[in-house]
Amino acid sequence: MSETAPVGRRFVDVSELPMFAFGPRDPIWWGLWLLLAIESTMFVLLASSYFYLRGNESTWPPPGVHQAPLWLTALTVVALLLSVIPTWWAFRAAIQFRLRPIQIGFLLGTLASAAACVTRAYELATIGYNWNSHAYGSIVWAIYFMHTFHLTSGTVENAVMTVLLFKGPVEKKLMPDIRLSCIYWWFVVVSWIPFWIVIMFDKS
Amino acid sequence: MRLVFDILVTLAMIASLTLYFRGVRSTKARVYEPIAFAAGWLTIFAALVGPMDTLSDVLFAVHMTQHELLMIVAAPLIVIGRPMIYGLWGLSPSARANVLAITRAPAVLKTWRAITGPVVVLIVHAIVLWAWHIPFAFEGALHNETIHAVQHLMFFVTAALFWWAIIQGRYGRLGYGVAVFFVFATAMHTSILGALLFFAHGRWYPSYHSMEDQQLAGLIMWIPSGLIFIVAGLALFAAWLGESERRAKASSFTTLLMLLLFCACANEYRGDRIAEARQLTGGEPERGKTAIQRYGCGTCHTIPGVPGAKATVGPPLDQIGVRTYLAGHLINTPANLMKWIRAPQSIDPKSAMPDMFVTERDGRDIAAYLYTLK
Amino acid sequence: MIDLELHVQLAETWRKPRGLWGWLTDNHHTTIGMNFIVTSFVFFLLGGIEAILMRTQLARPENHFVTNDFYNQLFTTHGSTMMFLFAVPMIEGLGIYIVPLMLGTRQMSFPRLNQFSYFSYLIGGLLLYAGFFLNFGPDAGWFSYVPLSGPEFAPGKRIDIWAQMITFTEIGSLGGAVSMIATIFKHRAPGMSLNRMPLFVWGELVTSFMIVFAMPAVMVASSMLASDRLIATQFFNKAEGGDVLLWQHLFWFFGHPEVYIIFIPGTTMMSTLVSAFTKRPVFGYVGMVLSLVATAFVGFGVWVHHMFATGLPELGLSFFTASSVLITIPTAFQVFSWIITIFHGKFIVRTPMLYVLGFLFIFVMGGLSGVMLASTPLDWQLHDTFFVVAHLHYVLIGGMLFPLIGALTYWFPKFTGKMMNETLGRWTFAFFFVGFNLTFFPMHNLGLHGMPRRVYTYLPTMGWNNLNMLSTVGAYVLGVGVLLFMANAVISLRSGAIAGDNPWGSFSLEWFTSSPPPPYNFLYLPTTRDRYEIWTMADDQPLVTGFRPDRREVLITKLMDAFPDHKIETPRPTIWPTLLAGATGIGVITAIFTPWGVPLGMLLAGIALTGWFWPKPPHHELLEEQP
Amino acid sequence: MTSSSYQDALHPAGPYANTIVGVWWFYLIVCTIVFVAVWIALFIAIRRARRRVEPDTLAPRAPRAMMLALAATTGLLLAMLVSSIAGARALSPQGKAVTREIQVTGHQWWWDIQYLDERSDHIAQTANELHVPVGERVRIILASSDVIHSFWVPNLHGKRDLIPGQKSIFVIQADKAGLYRAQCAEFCGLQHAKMAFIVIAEPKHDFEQWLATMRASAAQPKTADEQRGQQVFLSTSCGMCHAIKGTSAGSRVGPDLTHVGSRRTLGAAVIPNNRGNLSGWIADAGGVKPGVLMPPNPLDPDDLHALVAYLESLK
Repeated sequence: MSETAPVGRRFVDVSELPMFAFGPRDPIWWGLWLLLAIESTMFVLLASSYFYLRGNESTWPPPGVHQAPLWLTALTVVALLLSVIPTWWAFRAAIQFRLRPIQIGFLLGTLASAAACVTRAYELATIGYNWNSHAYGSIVWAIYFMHTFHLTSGTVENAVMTVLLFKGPVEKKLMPDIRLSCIYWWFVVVSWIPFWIVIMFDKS
Repeated sequence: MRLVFDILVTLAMIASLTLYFRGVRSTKARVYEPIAFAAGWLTIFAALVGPMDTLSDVLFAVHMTQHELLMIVAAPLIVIGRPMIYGLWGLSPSARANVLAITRAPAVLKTWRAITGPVVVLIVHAIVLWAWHIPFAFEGALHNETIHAVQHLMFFVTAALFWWAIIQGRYGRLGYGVAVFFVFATAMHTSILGALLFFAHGRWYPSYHSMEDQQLAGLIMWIPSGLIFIVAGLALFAAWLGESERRAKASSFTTLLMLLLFCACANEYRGDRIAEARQLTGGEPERGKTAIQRYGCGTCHTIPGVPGAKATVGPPLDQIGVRTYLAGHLINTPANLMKWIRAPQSIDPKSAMPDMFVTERDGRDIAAYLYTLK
Repeated sequence: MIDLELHVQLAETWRKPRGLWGWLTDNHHTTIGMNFIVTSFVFFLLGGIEAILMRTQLARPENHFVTNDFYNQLFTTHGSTMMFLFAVPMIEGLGIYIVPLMLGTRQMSFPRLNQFSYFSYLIGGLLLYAGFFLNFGPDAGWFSYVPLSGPEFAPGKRIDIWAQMITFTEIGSLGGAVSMIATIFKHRAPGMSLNRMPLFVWGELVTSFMIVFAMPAVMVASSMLASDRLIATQFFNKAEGGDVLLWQHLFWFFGHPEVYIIFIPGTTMMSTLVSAFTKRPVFGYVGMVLSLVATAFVGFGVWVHHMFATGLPELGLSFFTASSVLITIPTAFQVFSWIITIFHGKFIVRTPMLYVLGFLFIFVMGGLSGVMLASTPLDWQLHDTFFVVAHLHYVLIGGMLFPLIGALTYWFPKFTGKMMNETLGRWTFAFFFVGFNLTFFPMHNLGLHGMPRRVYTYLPTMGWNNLNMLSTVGAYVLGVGVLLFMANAVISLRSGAIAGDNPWGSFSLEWFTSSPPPPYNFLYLPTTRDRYEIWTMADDQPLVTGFRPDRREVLITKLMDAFPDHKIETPRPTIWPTLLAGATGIGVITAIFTPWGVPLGMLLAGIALTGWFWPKPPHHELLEEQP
Repeated sequence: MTSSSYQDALHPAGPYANTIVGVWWFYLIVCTIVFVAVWIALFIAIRRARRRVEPDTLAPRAPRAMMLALAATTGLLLAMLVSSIAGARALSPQGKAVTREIQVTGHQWWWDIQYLDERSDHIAQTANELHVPVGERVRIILASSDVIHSFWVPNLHGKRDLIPGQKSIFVIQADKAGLYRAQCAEFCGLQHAKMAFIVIAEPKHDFEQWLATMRASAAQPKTADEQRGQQVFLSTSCGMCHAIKGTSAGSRVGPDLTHVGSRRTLGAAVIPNNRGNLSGWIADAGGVKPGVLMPPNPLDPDDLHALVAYLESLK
């Protein structure tokens, strides 16, 4: 059933147009990138605040600061980076409407991201200073909080997506959303790397 | 040491200038392109050789000016001059074929595509910029000429890639809207870096002694550079609007009507042509389109439907499906078209169209795509 | 299918739920837009009442009308209300209502996000006023400088309320901005390429982008402040390595663009009105758009001029002055362009046009006093005096409120189907214009004669008595103007002349449907082939057909040339976004009292999100074949 | 000088304020010209448009007019920019020799003023009253003990914020002898409105004399009344916040009262210093200045009178 054109007026008929599209043709793609723009601005402002506060101090971080063990933080980074590979399969497969690789990709991706959540929890537990110790502690904890928030919400999103994919039925128009989930997740991964380097290696 | 570097830089620059202008002479360039290239070239020369470079060892502000000249004056000017195309044309035909063969290698192409994605260059340039301002890195550059050269090279190359991706990159004028956004983002983060330098309570780099000097350097990075970014952003934006106007005119209202009234689906309105093209050539038009991008046909030809293919070096390829002759004397048949694509010199030894070593299958696909253009 | 039958089917599909439940669940852009407009107007009235109270207190020296504590709450709430609860939401609301109509679409992108934004904003606003009415309203100014707003000098919950209100309303603004941008990019009528969009749409687009980049700064800042107060972080505590100026940088990194966020749509309302009442396209379309973009660009680089008196390194001052006055050039371009348009047009004197002239008087003056304030020597003398109060009201009331009242008069027939009364409208304008200048012009002099801002009283010997009295009288006149405007709206709503589709003979697509628009906006979507669509429309301009009348289908077009690309189905009314706003609200408000509010809010929000994204029964034609 | 212009940016009494006023008049003239020009153009446009039935169908010939207008705008902006930068240059405290350094510390809601000296026993301390010698440059070192305040003597110079944890330098100079009022210009809480001080510019001789008095310890009470007053001061809670040099009271929480009898105002330039005001202020400062940190002091009336007599004697 569809609107049909009355006789006597000129009409453009769009009844056969597809009901979804990939990439910048899709409004949600724009929504996601705008969300990422907002999030990136927040991360940039946090980083700027970090460097602004750093500019006031001659010793940085303040004496007596103990970071979480390097190997533990590196483990988180590795888990994050590993999660990119299966989500990349899913990303590739989505545009070809191949369900099986998407399912597997998301399952593995979710496992990797859950692993990152676990190591992150240990990381937080082993940080040797508090947010109320000094401004350094405050800003680093703020960065940790922001990223952990994204990490957990991203993991939950991956998990939900996995469930939906396995439960089915899967509509074709879910495919663009799958690609967008991947992009969001990569943002979570990529945004951590500079912060990780700064927190672990920035000393004067 | 310094002298050696100066000589090396000068030599490399003279070589690049020679190559570029040989290329310009052997093909047709838009008037502004060589001018932009020459201006960019002079800027680099002024920044790297001579008093500015000497002064930059004692004055941070001068050093900052030098970097900004490299990144936001020279780099975009050079990119506007399209050095790769003219450089290629400046080579001898055999060298050109060799270079092309290397650059057409799938691995090279893939890497090139990966590192010139607009988001990627945005991030890479940002990382390079911020990382080199970490005190030990910057100090290292100040004390060691080699590190310094690497720093300048990285600044310039990532900046050039950034400007290339947003001005000449794969989305062309279509992507200028996004380009405005990227220019804005870069303006923002460099301003923030400048502001941090300006507001810092201590000196970042022990080699520079005066606070005022550091503040001035920060200001240069923040405000005059910000202005240049604004001008660039506005220019891109104006070009974007212009492109929108052109496209709207091209898909002018009657076209729109025709398409929609008579074709079932906008996405597949070329459906019957696609089928026909497949039949004629045995190739796959969609694959052909990517092959066209991969081989860089768009740097010489205007090809409808291929992003960035807007050049006027060779003839435009629109409606090639309905033309009678190819290359002026060859009957337009699928076999001839494929032959022409794969080995132009075998048909016309004097043709300027390079032999790009197109594979059999790619040739088929490209021909298939071209036959959808009616 | 004949038109009537289609109308019946579409009206059923797009039916707006009624009553309280309808208000909570409806996500059509006209509903959300009107919610924003009405709510923000109510906040405008509240802010106005606060202003009247302040002016009454300042009418005479050593007045005891209100206490100093209450006065501080008054100006803090007034500033916060006008900035966060009136100006930005009003602009967004107007955009949410008008822009989709101008673009010729049936619904915005992300209607549920819009719905969530509205209720977030509403809860944030109610939070602020709950505090204010219970006499623990915030009292550290709308800028809340630390350490005055920090845990040491502002014990109690007042500032926490402010900080959470900010975070909350900014979430609302950001959501609105995101869906506005996606709508403008993807929902335009076929043929409306980028360079054919009405200027008002450009204004909303540029403003939305500015919101995307500016608002995060104030959210970061207010979160830092809240955590300094709540869990003893040390961001702004000098003793532990914090920095009080960090607050000012973050705040003004948002605060200066905020001004342009407010006035850019104002200037594009001006362009709309100028065109509509001179019957002529605005001169220099591309230049106008570039002016908006240039203003936005520069707006992000000049925040430091709010901090001239903090003792910045001297070296930077001339740079900051120079970059600040740069804004003048694009703004001047716009002003000249309107004058040129009037010069070539025909001059139709209707109420909205009076506001155009009012704008040109007030805003030009405000812009010029802005150039003065950009100069460091003058700023050192004038900063934080009543001169600045005068300047900012000239810019914001002149730049936003005058065009807004003109635009509301202009769009009133579209909202309601009735014309506003012309005679009353002119009286309203007279009161507005006279009252405004009477209130704020003397403040320039007060500032020059040494009266600082934010003082609850002054000594009788200071020589400020007469000017202050004059200003107070003006405030009352302005208040009468606002009352007249409301009276006019009520009277016109009841007994105004029937408007018809396009009463002003105007040019953009919102006038291409009935007034008020039907729930589905357009029976057949329009197509365009030029700017000023209605004026240039061909007799047989084609319409778009081919949507399923039983689903809420919307046409998505290409970004550059608005060529039809695909269709999407937009959601029907739902309660979940409202619940999500409520859940976030509970979390944020609980967080004022205990940090556990944050996890609580996340948990509740998780539940609401689950409901929101719970898979709907799929359409069979879109099912992937299952392996 | 009229009483109403003693806190006024348009009545400069020194070189710095003079510079600013110069910039101000230049800006005002240019801006007025621009405003008038815009409105003349608008009137011409409206007159033309009013006479027309239909809008022009021709393309506007305006680009040239626009270019001219923009060029004029840019030119005027440049002129203003130059005058502003020149002004800022003239105001710069850098490299200017000064005769004296004064540290001004902002408190909620009063001003602590110290005349610095190499000899620590030569440091004179006072509150809410800044004396400067006429015709000499004086360096003001600004600091804050709590929130951000702003130091602003409109007749002498623009303003400069007092930021906790940070010291800033400001140079002022008064060329005309006289009395100038100054007021905190950054919102600082409940009594921001009543945080003022007065600046007294006097000839060098008078200034040196005043400073010598300020350096001295407090006068010993002479009459019985005054002696009783001193006892009241030292035995009640006064000394927990205030200091009187030469007695056991040495707290720095509130203003130094060593020479309070010589001051012209009370409560940070809120009320004139006379017997009635002083008594009322001691009894209930919050009545005059709600929110003030000084608590009400319900003294026995005789004690109050004696205390006032004692304080008045501290010239």
